[in-house]
Amino acid sequence: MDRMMGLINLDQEYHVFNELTYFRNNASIPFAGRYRLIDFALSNMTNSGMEEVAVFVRHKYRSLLDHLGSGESWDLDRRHGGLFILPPDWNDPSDRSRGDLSFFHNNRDYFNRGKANHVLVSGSQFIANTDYKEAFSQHLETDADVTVIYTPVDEIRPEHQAYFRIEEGEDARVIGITNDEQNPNVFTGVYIIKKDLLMEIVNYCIAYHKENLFADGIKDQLHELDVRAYKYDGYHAFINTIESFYRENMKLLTEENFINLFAKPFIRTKASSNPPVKYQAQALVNHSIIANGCIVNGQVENSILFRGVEVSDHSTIKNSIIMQRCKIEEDVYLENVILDKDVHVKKGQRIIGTSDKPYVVAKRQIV
Amino acid sequence: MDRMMGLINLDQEYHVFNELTYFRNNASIPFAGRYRLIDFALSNMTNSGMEEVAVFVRHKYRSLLDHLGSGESWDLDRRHGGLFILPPDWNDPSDRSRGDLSFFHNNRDYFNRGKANHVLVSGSQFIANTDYKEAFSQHLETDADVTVIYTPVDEIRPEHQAYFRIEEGEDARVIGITNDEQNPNVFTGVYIIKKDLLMEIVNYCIAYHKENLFADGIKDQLHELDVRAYKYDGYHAFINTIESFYRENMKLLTEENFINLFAKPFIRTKASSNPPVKYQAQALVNHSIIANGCIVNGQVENSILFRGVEVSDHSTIKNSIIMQRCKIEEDVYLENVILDKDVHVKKGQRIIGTSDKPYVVAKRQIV
Amino acid sequence: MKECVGMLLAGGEGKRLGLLTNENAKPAVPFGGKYRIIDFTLSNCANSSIQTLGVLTQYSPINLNQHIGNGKAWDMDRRNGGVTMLSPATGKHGGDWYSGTADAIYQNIHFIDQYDPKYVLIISGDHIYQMNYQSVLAQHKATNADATISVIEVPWEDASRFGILNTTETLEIYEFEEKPANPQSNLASMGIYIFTWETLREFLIEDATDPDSSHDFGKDIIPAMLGQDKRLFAYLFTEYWKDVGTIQSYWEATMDLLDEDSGSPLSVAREDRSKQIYTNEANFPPQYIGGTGRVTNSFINTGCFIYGDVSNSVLFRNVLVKQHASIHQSILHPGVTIGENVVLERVIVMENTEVPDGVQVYATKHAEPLVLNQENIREHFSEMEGMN
Amino acid sequence: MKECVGMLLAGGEGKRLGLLTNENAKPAVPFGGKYRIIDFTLSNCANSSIQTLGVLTQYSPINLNQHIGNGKAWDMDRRNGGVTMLSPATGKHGGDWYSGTADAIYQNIHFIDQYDPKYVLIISGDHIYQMNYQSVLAQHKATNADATISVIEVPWEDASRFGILNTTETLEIYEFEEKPANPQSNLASMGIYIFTWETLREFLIEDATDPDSSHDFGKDIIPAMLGQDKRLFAYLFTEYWKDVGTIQSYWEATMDLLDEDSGSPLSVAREDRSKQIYTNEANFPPQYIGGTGRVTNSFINTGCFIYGDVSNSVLFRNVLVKQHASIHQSILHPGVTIGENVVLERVIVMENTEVPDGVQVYATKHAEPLVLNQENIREHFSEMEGMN
Repeated sequence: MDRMMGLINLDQEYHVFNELTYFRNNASIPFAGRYRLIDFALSNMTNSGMEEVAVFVRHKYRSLLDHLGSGESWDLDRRHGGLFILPPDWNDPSDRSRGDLSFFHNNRDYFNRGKANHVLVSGSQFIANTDYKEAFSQHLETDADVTVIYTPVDEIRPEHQAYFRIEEGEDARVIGITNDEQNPNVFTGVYIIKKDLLMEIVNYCIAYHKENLFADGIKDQLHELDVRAYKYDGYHAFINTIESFYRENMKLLTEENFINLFAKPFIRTKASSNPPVKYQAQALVNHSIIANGCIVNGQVENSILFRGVEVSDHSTIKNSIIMQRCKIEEDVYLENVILDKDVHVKKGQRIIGTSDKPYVVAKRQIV
Repeated sequence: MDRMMGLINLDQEYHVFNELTYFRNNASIPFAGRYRLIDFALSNMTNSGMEEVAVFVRHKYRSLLDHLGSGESWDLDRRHGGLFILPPDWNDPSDRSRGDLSFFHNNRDYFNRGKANHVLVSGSQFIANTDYKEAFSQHLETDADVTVIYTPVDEIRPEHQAYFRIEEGEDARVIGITNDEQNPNVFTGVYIIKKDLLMEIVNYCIAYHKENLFADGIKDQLHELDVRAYKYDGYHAFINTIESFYRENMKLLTEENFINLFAKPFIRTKASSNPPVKYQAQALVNHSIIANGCIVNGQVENSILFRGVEVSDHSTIKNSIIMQRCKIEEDVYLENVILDKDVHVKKGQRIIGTSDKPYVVAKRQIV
Repeated sequence: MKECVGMLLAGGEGKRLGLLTNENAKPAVPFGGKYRIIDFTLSNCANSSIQTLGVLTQYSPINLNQHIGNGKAWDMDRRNGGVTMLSPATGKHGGDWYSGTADAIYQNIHFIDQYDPKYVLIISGDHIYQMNYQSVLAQHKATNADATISVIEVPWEDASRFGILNTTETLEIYEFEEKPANPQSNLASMGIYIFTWETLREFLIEDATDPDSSHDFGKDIIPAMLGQDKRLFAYLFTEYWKDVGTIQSYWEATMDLLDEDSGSPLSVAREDRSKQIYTNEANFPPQYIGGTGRVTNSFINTGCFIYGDVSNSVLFRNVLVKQHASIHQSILHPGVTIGENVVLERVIVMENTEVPDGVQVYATKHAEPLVLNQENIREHFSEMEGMN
Repeated sequence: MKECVGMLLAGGEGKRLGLLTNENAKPAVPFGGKYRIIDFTLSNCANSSIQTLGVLTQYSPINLNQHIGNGKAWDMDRRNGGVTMLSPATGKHGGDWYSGTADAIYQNIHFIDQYDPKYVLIISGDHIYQMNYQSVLAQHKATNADATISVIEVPWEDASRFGILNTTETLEIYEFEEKPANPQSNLASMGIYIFTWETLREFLIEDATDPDSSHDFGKDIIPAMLGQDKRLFAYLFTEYWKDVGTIQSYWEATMDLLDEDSGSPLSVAREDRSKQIYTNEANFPPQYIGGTGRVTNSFINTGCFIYGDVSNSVLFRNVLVKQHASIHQSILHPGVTIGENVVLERVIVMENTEVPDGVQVYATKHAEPLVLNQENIREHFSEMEGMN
């Protein structure tokens, strides 16, 4: 029986998040009121029926460990398969591998052990609510070595720069994987590959001192392999900068986008035990996404409040993203602002950023 | 209500295990047929009613992560409290802490959050089946700042060298923590400390550029603190060298020792789904500890077989430790040997070590 | 051995809750925007470190079983102990319906014995309150009591509607009176007991053989204990406590949640982490408040979309309130859809009900709040049509 | 939506297992050194990715409930689906005892419907075998069948003791005969069915209204389907399969485990990871074989201490065999203690029994093996005393 396992490779993800990644890796960045970026990749995998998911982590993954726990929230707390967090292991004296190859090298047993014969590889920065079953069917029908998933973008923006572009020929064959900035067919970083082939490519890359599995082992070997393309054209976002992070959060305040991303099957995240949102007498909330545990007694417009935020009376929050457990005292005015977790804004403060460049406050500050 | 949490600090543990720790840290070394060293510290904590245990890990902890999983085997898969693996986190630009202090520094929130007001700190190399409730009662009754647990040893051996010795005065007061090699009162590495005080000592150590919480913050501050001693005199072992590892395994083949260490409440370990041991027609087994999943058709004397070992007919195993899934073909003779996991011994081999220095084969070798 | 085993009586049918208990056992009725009634008692157990709990049901209600599951939400998925559902059928060849509260415990003596506890806590699953049972246990031990009964002071004029305990100044109980005409005390039993198991066990066995007994704690076991000079003490509870046995009290308890001075659980939980309320968490997206939404003095749960006016109300998950709708002093259960121009006041709308555009339903101030479901909404609608 | 929901009939009392089922439901009887009989079927489900399973019991046996728990051992602790215990009392106000296998499924139509499955797998919990139900399902789909019944070839001379399916060469079933006097086929039904749910659902509803029906799959549903020209196929199973319905067959199936050529599950599981057997793991120390122990041709579980002679036997956890004892062709359940100089042959000793020093109990070669528990051991002992 053909089965896929998931692999979320967080090594070598390109990101410019400044304050937001001082203490966490990019996969753990909060998004859309109650999620972390990794929830999308992970939920898409489990919603596609995968029962086994590995995550390659290198740096700053303590908050990620805490978020993922036993994998229970994604139904991945299994005796067989389930969720495996694979940190690097530098202690093999015979290890010559580099870059993300060292993860594969050090976890070879893990890959050999599982039941799946195909691997779906993903990063954490392509955000969508999608089901990979259809892509997998195409992968099996065409008997492709590799099926890369791309999405056509309406407008080429800076966050797309980091991604390869896909040139598709007949029968979905990939005839080019390029850095052509004019090509709107952006590779999502998601691809399906035969597991045996993956391990072969790993061996090749290590033998030839390569550092990047996809770039060196697949892109540069394109003509040796049967690589096909699968087009995803649903709602999506690429998030790898503060600007794209802010813009994509704001886009969700349009109902249509919100409903597109949060259709069933739902994206799953770690459960919390927050009570429902409490709106008090002075609350005036419009066009906003509010997570449980908030207490709102001020004006909130076109903004996102994460879990447990308190907004006191006579305060106004506009076009802003307020992360977990921030406390906004009375008479505060915030516009085009991102507050990371646990920020405390004192009475009477005014903070105004621009819509291109929001003002960011790192976590646990008192301002 | 007074509560203890557990902390297993694997940083700075002294060990000389050679082959056995190429690919794992010392806490993950297999012991007594189905356990890993860390199972003893962890089970003693949960058997004492602790509901929250943190583990500081620095290197080679992948196999430890795999072993501990969600903590379920120790009933530590809890929403509140439970098991936390705390790897180091090197990314705080303001971090001036060194040695094991950096773990405390980086996980300050974690310690502040929990419900416990006392912390029991332990390593993984003191092996016993004990209940810390009595030591905790003494700690509370004497209102001590710190209660150190020591054990008197019959014979001072090389493995005791790495441990401080305790000099006890009146009312269980500790009047000296020394390196006096003639003192048989060996510190077990286990102590109970008030949580608030622990965090104060952490601050002090970091401020003064210290590297070792116990040596710098407690031993050297002995006269500033109310430190008491608690004597444990049950069955125990200190394991930090191949020699002590071998000797302590062999000691368990004496029924009395086996029963002392494996009395109720049992030491818990990760569950596996191995079938019962299968003894075949030619089996001749005496004075041995055999774990489930083994298939035995040869002679096994005074030895320990871990899970899933196969011993073929006309083979003899004497005074040896054979770890998980080793395969011993026909006509093999092993004496005073340690085989790490997955070793395959071919037909007709003879390997003989000495009782002082067993012959060790690293994992996955074919010999 | 476990020091204290909990036994939660969750068998109440809750007939006085009318439609709300038509499809649901009373403890499983939704309450407080995301909880079920029994969550408050289960959370008390979690917050009191009661980790071995038998839940007694009169039958084996599938939604209650599924809600509690393995008890993980309350950290009761323990290797030894944890939560066990005990229906009368859990015997070798099935058993009899429990004939009273004491009989329910009697029929599960073997369950309790396997943990060899020193104490047994007996509670029920249909009250809204936050109590640390360890405090009761501490008093029970300190007084060396055979039984400790939690009590609450009720207004003197209401005392004759309760089971009243007459005590000495040290709170030692010398008499129990069920609904006394002339109450001598206003300390009403809350139905929360701690017994020393050895003593209770004897009384249960004796009571079981008495053909005249109704096998009830209040009516039979407590009087019998008093008759034999056992030590019984009252534990005085002074915080928020509410029985949600009727539509009116269910609605009032919900309105209490919105009043931050009422001391009701959600406000307390916010201030005090040791009093949090836990439930089996669903996984819905956060709520979306549209451009035309207006929400004040309300609790709103995940998955809601609000385009209308909501005030002094509690909305469970996945509720849609369309434009120009106005919801006041109402409770909307999960999955409710409110059409445009709907007006509701003092109304409880049951799970998954669709309220069509333009429907207006009010309960007047002193009347019992109205309960709407998909069936009776049509009646209200056609009545209204008739009126116009 | 789930493609296939499993329904496991675990209600058998197992009367022919005598003492073994006195305190235990048949599926919960210990088997194979560390398992219970039902583990083999549950492991088949785990190995076949059947992750939504209803377990139907006639009552709600507490040891079976505790053994299965939340299904974690078989990876069935799933958020959506997983394992659900279904006793007849799982209705609004309890229900009737199931009157037949088909009635048991009929009474749980709502349970199945909530997963909206295309297929339903019906199995029972009292056979020892390893089958991948996905292979049956694959054949079911390939033949576009309404029902697929697993069959095993039995010796022709035994065929009249079974439910026999008469098929065409393509294994399409045209007739079902319960214990035919003159069998036309030796394909016996194993009681393992896959049905297309939509079809089965109709037949169940129709059957439920038939006052003359015994509500049994073999006797009623299958003949009714054949009568209406539905497509029914046999799935031919050729591996190890054993009914453990009697003491004799229970003992034989145990002895099969020791015979590596019998194809019985434990040997197969060792070679093939996809056929492992899972159970709720206990946490005992490894076994200790003393200086005087001698063990051959046996399975021994954790926690045992062996100082005597053990051959051709299966020992469950925590068994102590003292010096000079001799155990042959016997089965010792958990916690058994065998005294010095005890001799047992062809004996089954039940949980926690202490066999005093010097007791000798044999069953002769052709007699049914003897079952010992703490009560009847005394009789054997005093008989023996009388003999000396």
